[in-house]
Amino acid sequence: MLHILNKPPHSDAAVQMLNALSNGDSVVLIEDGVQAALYPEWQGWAANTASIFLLAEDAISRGVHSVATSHGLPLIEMDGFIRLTEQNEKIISWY
Amino acid sequence: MLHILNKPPHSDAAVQMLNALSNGDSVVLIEDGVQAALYPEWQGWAANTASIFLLAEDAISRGVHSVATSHGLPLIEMDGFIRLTEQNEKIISWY
Amino acid sequence: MEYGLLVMGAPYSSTAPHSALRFAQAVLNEGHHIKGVFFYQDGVHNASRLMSPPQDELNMRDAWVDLHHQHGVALDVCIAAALRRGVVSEAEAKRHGKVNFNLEPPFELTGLGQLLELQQRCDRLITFA
Amino acid sequence: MEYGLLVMGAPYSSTAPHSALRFAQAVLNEGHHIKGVFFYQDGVHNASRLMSPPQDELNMRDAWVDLHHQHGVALDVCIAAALRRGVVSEAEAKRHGKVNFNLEPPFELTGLGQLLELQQRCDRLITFA
Amino acid sequence: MAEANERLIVIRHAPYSSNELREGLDVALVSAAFGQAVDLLFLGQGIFALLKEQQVGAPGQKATLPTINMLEMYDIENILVPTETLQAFNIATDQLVEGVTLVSPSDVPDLFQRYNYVLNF
Amino acid sequence: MAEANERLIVIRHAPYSSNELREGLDVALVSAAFGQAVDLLFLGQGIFALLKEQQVGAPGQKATLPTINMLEMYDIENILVPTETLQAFNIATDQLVEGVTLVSPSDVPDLFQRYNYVLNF
Repeated sequence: MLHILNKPPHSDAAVQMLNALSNGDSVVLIEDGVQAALYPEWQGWAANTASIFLLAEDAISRGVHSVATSHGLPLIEMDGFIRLTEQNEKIISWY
Repeated sequence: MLHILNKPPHSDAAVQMLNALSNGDSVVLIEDGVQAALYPEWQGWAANTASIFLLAEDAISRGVHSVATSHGLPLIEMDGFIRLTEQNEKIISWY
Repeated sequence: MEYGLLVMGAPYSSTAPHSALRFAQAVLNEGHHIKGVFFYQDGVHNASRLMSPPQDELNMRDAWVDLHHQHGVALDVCIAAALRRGVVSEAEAKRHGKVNFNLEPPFELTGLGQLLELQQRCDRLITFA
Repeated sequence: MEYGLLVMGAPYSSTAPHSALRFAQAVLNEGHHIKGVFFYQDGVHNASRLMSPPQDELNMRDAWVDLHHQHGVALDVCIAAALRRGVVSEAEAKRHGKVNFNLEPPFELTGLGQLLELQQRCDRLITFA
Repeated sequence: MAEANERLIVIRHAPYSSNELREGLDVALVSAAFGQAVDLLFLGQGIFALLKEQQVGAPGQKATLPTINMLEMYDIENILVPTETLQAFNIATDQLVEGVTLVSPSDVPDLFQRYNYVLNF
Repeated sequence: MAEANERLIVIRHAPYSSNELREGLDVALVSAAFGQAVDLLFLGQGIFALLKEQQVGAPGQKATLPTINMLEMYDIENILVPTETLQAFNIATDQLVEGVTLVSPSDVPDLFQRYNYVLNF
């Protein structure tokens, strides 16, 4: 399953998403979701259940791309986002 | 100064409002702000700086009027809300 | 006292217009006056005469128009916010090459200066968003 | 693969339409197909032909229309959500006694059943809200 | 809950403050009217739709409770609420309408896996 | 900050995700164009408007940074940010645009008292 989060990492939507993750799920953080780049200690980054990615374009537009890189957080481009939607039949958006 | 909060008691807007209160300010909780009725331990209720009121109509519509009463929290009617706007020249809405 | 209202939420998407209308009615009942309502951000949708809510629901535009006719409340809509969101008067529609329009008097398209003036000319300005 | 999109945010008030459009373009570039976009909640405002954003900004309605013409993407708008918010076709305007209208083909007013069908007929349904 | 359920509608917003709750419920009702097996999951602010004491809102606003009470008529019988949501909002079970099924927080991920179609509102 | 300031505009939303930031800044610019003394206070998510590395967003979305850079031209010189906002977002001062004035959290209530007109966006 693929989850898409477009709200900040401590929002209701983020908490609900984290509580809904199953082992092997993937997550793409888009729009305000990329604010998670500022929190290397965020519960999502620590969780072993899911692979979580920041959408690079949105990290750039929101000014958090370099901080994401400096924290060694995983970024993906649009084609990587599309790839994840190909690989996961079920896609849930949290907003 | 009068503050009007229409978001839940743990929202960004609520936190920002609590940080902006001066001694003697008043607060009216409307719309989703009345959810504060569920949290007698909410920081707002504990603060000595401001007088905080729940708008009774909205507490009723959201189904938290009786819990507000059972916690002994202060409710006001619309005319009380108007009175507070008469008494305070500056009125700030947090949404 | 003279009151002014700033409404920044759309009907049916936000409860802000309902809260603002209720406040307006209560403040008038208390013998105060409302100089004007300024519609900004998504609040501009309050002015659309094309809204057709189900019959058992309030038509928010008509409720504002009643307030204008009964109490002389000015209904000003931010022109920049409105054009972006597809709320246009007949004159603006022509200027932008549109055949149709959805904003009519007593709603008036106006600039943000009107909001600043409302805040300065009223004893109280209250935001519903 | 067949994709479907559900868009629930209004242009200029939410970034959802922009994200959805960007996703649509990328997914088409990768050789996939998009069956349709369903506009619900505040997303119905995407269909308004009255929006007049400043010249240096994208007209979101026109961008969706381009996507329809170039790639055959159906543009379905929830009729109940649209009527409430003042987004109406010529036929609905007549039925509700309105002189003007603001929704035209290729946008189509339709029921929620269309959304359920889109989810069932597509390999992937993605929500932007 | 039956196995291999068809459709899960997730309600995450409170009544009145937005139309997300109501338009989410509309999707559930239409799905059910089309003969699909629909379950509802209420998360976070969505819980306020289930408070039994709620009444009509500001002038002209439509109440939510009548729609909630209509669910059974549409054969929507599983109204699911995680116990953690109740705890987070200091809400007791007896403050909710009849017919709510509590689920353990650890069952929530599985819920999202189990249905063919999920829509988050 | 001069004393007896005229107008405080409070920006509390991030760029792109809504139009609140941009339309809030528009009010500041119009006030300044009308010759009013305008100060800006950024709280919470509003801080994202001040990150110097931000760039244009999704297709057709207007960038915020050019507007921020225009403020000085409009004689809007006090761009205030509480230190607690920076801390809450793990943002360092050198990540912000030039010309930001940090204020102590204990000064925030006083700010709201000091201006004749306050508008929250």
